[in-house]
Amino acid sequence: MAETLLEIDGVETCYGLSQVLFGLSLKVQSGEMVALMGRNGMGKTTTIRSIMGMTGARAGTIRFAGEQVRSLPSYKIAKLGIGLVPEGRQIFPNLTVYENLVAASGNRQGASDPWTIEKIHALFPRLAERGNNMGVTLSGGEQQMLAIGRALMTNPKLLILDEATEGLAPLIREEIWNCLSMLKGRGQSVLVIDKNVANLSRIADRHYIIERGRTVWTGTSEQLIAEPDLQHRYLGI
Amino acid sequence: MLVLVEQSLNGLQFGLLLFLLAAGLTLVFGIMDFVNLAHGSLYMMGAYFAATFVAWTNSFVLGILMALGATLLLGIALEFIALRHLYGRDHLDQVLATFGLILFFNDAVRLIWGPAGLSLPLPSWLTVPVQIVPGVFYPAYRLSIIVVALAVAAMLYLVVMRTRIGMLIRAGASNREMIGALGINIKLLFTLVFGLGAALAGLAGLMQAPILTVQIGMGENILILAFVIIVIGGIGSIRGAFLAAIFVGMIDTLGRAFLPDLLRTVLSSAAASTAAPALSSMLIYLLMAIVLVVRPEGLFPAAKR
Amino acid sequence: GDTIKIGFVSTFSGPTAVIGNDMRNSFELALDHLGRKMGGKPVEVIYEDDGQKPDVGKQKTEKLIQSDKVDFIAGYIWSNVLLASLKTAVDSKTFLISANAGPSQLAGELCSPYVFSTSWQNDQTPQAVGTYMNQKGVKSVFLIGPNYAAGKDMLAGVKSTFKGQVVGEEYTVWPSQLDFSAELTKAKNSKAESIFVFYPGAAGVQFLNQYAQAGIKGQIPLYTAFTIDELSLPLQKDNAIGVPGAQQWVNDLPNAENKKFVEDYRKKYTGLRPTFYGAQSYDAVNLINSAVVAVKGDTSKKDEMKAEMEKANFKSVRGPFKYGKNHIPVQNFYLQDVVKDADGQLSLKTVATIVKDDQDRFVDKCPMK
Amino acid sequence: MKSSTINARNVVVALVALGLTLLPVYSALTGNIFILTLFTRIIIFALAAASLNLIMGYGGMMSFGHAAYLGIGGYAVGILAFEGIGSGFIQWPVALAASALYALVIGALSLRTRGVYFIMITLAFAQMAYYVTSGLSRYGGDDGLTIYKRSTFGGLIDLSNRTQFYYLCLACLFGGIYLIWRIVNSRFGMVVQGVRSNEQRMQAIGYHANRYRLVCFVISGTICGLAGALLANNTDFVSPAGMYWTRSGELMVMVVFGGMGSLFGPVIGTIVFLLLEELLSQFTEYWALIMGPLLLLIVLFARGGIMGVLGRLSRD
Amino acid sequence: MTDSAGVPLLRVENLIRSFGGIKATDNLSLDVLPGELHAIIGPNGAGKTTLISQLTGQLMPNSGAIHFAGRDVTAVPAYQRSRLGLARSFQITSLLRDFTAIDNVAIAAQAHDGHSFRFWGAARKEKHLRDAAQAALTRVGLGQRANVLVSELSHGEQRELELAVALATKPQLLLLDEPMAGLGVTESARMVALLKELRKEVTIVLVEHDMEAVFALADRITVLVYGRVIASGDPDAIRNNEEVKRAYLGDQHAVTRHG
Ligand SMILES: Nc1ncnc2c1ncn2[C@@H]1O[C@H](COP(=O)(O)OP(=O)(O)OP(=O)(O)O)[C@@H](O)[C@H]1O
Ligand SMILES: Nc1ncnc2c1ncn2[C@@H]1O[C@H](COP(=O)(O)OP(=O)(O)OP(=O)(O)O)[C@@H](O)[C@H]1O
Ligand SMILES: [Mg+2]
Ligand SMILES: [Mg+2]
Repeated sequence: MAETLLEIDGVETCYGLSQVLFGLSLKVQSGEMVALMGRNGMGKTTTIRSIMGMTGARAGTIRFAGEQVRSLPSYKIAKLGIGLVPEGRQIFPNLTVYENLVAASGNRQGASDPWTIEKIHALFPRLAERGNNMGVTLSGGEQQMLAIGRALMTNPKLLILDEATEGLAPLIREEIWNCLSMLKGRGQSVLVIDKNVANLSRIADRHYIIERGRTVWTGTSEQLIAEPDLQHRYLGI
Repeated sequence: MLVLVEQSLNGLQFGLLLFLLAAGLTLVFGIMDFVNLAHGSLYMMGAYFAATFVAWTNSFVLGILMALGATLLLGIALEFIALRHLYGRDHLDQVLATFGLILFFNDAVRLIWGPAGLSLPLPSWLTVPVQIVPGVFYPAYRLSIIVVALAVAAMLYLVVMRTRIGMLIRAGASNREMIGALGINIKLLFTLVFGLGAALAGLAGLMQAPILTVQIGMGENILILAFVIIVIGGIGSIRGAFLAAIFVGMIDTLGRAFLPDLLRTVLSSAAASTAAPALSSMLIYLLMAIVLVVRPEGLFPAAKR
Repeated sequence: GDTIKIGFVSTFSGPTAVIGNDMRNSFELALDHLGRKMGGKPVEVIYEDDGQKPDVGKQKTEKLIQSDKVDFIAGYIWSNVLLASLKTAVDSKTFLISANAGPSQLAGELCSPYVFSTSWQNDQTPQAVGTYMNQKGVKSVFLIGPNYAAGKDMLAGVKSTFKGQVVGEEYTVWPSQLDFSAELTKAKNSKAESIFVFYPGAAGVQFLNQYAQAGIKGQIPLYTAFTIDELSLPLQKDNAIGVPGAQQWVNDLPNAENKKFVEDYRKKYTGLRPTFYGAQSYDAVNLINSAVVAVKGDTSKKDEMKAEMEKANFKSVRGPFKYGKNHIPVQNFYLQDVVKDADGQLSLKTVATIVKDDQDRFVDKCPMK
Repeated sequence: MKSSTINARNVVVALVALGLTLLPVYSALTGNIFILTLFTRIIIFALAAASLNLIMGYGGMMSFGHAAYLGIGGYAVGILAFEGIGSGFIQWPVALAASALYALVIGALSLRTRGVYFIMITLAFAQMAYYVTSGLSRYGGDDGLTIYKRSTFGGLIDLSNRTQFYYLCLACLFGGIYLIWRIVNSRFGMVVQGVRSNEQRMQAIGYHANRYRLVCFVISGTICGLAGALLANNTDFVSPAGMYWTRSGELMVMVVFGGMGSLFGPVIGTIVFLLLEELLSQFTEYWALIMGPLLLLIVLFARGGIMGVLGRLSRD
Repeated sequence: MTDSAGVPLLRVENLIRSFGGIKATDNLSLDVLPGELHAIIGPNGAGKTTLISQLTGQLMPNSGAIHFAGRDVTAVPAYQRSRLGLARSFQITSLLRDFTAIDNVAIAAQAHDGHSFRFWGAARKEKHLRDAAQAALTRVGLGQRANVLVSELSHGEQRELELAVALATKPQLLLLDEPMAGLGVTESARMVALLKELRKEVTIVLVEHDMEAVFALADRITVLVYGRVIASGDPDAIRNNEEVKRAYLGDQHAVTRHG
């Protein structure tokens, strides 16, 4: 019986005066891969920001690895073992590729088979080639690879990917999906946001669909595929 | 020739002194993107602390170490109480707030130590002139400034460019939120960096104190010079600040030393002696303007290193 | 009115507040000595801070004249603050007593019936130093000073009286230059027999520090004007010993008024010693008092007050002096030196009289009769 | 944005404008001449601050050398007066032209840089201007130059009459603000603000960013030059001290204090800053001990300066 | 497409641009015919964005020439190229963040209108600018969001606004750098529909990794690898090109037409 790694309940989050999340709930079990879906602007990224403590939630509970993390500063949450590939990459432009990876390295002791620069290079050979380039000079896709590599370098218990395949070439995109299933095979818990429903339903265990800041549906991949109407209604497919 | 050697040493020493001040400034400004006008006040506090502690303990070295610690603590306290809330804000907000701190520190010092200033006498072992090449004697204390500044420069360069802490600091400058998401306590890191910057300012102040004076407002004119240096060098670049500081020190000293004679070859003596100081006062600003017109991001733009 | 109102404009904030403080201390002491009354009327003083900025000084002057309606206005450390404020005072026919600033314009074309000085004209002090160097038989000198109006006046003043050779003349950036190593190296290599400098305030402390550290103190003697005073001495310490200067007032001048001034000052403000700034401010009070007494407190009688003040009919702490037609004192200048006094503290001491009854060289430019 | 026109902010602005207009009446009734003198100076600085706000608040150009224009405008008046040309019809256009020319030259050079580099290069040029005027020994060097006679306007207006001079300054201030208001909302103003927000984007849609910046910079410098001419007449004196970098810093403080990028902010900021300075210095000579932390508190807790606070009050 | 009498609207000849050691654009030649939708695809880091930046003038080539509408524009600065009718959208969203959506578009419309040295009239009250801006917004589906600040728009909406801004300059040639990136399925579909509309009016160069969109839209496709053209041709030819499959597409897209 898998333990609950992340549990969110009734979270409400605002940007200034405008409320974006209205009592959102979701759960990620240990070793599970969960997808978060919804149309543009429905609050997916905001959910992630609330989990990470980047935009503090106003109400509700967020528990990670058994600890209440709402209103903790974001570095403490990250230290508990969350690795984030943020929307829009957000690599450090004034550091080299190599330094971007080194800066993120940590949490070695907790992981059984920790990520190293060599392993990242094996995953994305392009990053090895560009090792001494400043982050700012990378192409869009290269930046995306770097962002993923950087998140892995923290050896997270839970990996969160917010549109991590955006802007990647099809071949690389395939590789990332393969990599995710490989990670899942190793028991890595993943929370993923992506627009490619086909791929998601292939490898994710469960899905949440959110609409205007609320969870409107949750179920397994089979259930999702079985209900094309649902996809049409909430995802516009 | 010997004159040239001696004047070059003067220039080098003055430049390195400026580097001590500029290093802290470029660290805080370039790396944390925080414009700290009160850096000059910390420099002043370093000098006041040193003069006070040296008098108390009757030991130059002990007093100076205590002063260094005191400015470090002061910097940390300042950052903790007020300045950390200003990271990521508009530069102007920072200018305004730290301008307020200048006002405050000047008057606080006046209240505590009185308006008259203090003096920091050198121990006798530092006052003897040292013969460096035959025929050229150089004050021992000025030599010691050269040594300390070079050591600080090397240490800073290594820490910022070669260690993970340095990478984190630089990364935090460009994206605070993301560095937090990597599990690093950026607030603490920045507090320490600010403290380090303050200690460097204090070090500059207390090293200068025996040569110059311990006076209210002593940090203000020299702060402008320090800004000029970090801008010429490229903001955030320790190497840039180092080279620019030596450059400015040399230009300033050699300009004053040789410009009048140079001008006298083309102008009448009277005209030269009035034109030369006017020109040499502008020299540094002229230099900065030229550098910026040719290289708008300074000599060593930080992003490209 | 039934009180005598005096405005006092000086610098009470910023790094140079120390001068303003001393002036105010002496001004207050002088009033104490008068029982805070002049011509039977109580005296009210309003101190205003010019922050060392000309436009602020002018605004404060206007405030004192227009809003407080003072009868006299005194103070002014800085030439540019005084020059900015002058017109306001003269236009309103308010008596202005400069207790320090002495730009050449004030002695020359800008002299006014309503303006008096209890200090000197800028050039007089360095002229006295030049004369002294002649007396000592100095053959050559290297001049160093800051590159601003007063700095140029000072060097020009020395040159106008010094008969030997000027082998070099260096101006440094004012106020930002802090390091004089380049100038000292040049002076050392110029083979000059002596160095003359003018560096007021903090710069004077720095210069003496660096002069001593450069190791040429024993080799080339230094002559100064306005570089060593009771404010800078505690910071200059031993560096100042044996460095001569000239001044119209020294704390040990042997007259009764001066003894009382110095002693009471040290009593009232423990730990402090009066300076020439203070002495001039002390004199300013007594000058004003002489005028008020002469008209029995009726300050509307401006002509009579002017006539009285022109007589310099009061006991000056510098000893008796006369006014030139430009209202600048015609006075003695003394050689001062730094020595350890009875309690082992450094203090300034009169060594000799360099010139007697010296009149400034701009008096001919003054259109007053 | 759509809040009603009667809010705390507009009320304060209206009251201040009314107060400034009626001030001479108050002064005449109470016989308090000094308040008029005081406010004349405040108004002149407000004009300078407003001009700085144009480039800083709307154009995103942080000029740390704005005091140079005060000096240039002032010296234009002072030097012409010294040379015997007393007519304001000559003095003032020369003051404006000289400021504009200076702005054009240093703007063209400085605008190659951005951000803090821009701050520093404008400072450098202002310092050079400071040293140049300090070297003008014919015009008093750093002792400054006394102006014996204020500008004459052929009998149209008498600048030595306090009330007339006050109203002239006030008219210049209101005129300047009106001008800035029109500019900011014009096509030109939209471009300048767009360039502040995202230069790359503006270039990509067809704007030569620096050309607009430069024009804006020159306009601002010219307005500040006018303030310089007024200030010289008010002080009857010009000196390099008025161009020192601390003066430029004070102008920035006034702008930020009042609220950068708001039309009336700099005026309010100037009034509050200078009055506070005046009052606190009456109260204690350690006034900076209060003023300093006050500035810090304003930055920490009153974002957007006084106007920002008033704006927030209005919204609640 | 009938008027494409063989005279290209855009012609790139032997373009080279290197950064330090790497040649991001390596002797690249390319024609874009009037009226076509020309897609450029290639692996990450192949030099697509670099090419677009050279076309719009943000970046200057080391050598080679760019002709646009019969003019050599190689040395023409960016802002002038835009006036000649070249517009772009940015891969990484680049907007005036503290302006409203409609202001962003209106400023672009104003650029097309010329006359920006007008200091007096209120620009926000100029009806034809506002109308043009509103029309462009409506077109990309942001008609309802006109008065929202850009910083408050979602990522997807910002992508749409990027396009509206480019449209408002009334370009002859529209250079789109990954317009679908970050769009949800619905929005992507909407964008494809929109581009289908647009291609009737304006020539488009499209850089995109979304192969469904590319194959649905493109008349011609050019494939870049390491700054060089490895293939160019109609969609079917590209889909079945072995080299392209190996370097970029992988096996999936050769078979699946509809994802
Ligand atoms: N910084 C912000 N300030 C104000 N509103 C914001 C901010 N960021 C996002 N929003 C608003 O919050 C809502 C949710 O945004 P969020 O980014 O969470 O959506 P999303 O589901 O991730 O969308 P997308 O698929 O486009 O990334 C949107 O309506 C957006 O306009
Ligand atoms: N300023 C620069 N300095 C150094 N290298 C650069 C610079 N700009 C781009 N490059 C390099 O040039 C190559 C081409 O980059 P470009 O951004 O054009 O790729 P792209 O084809 O757009 O890729 P993507 O599909 O990932 O966006 C990359 O390897 C990148 O690292
Ligand atoms: Mg999102
Ligand atoms: Mg790209």
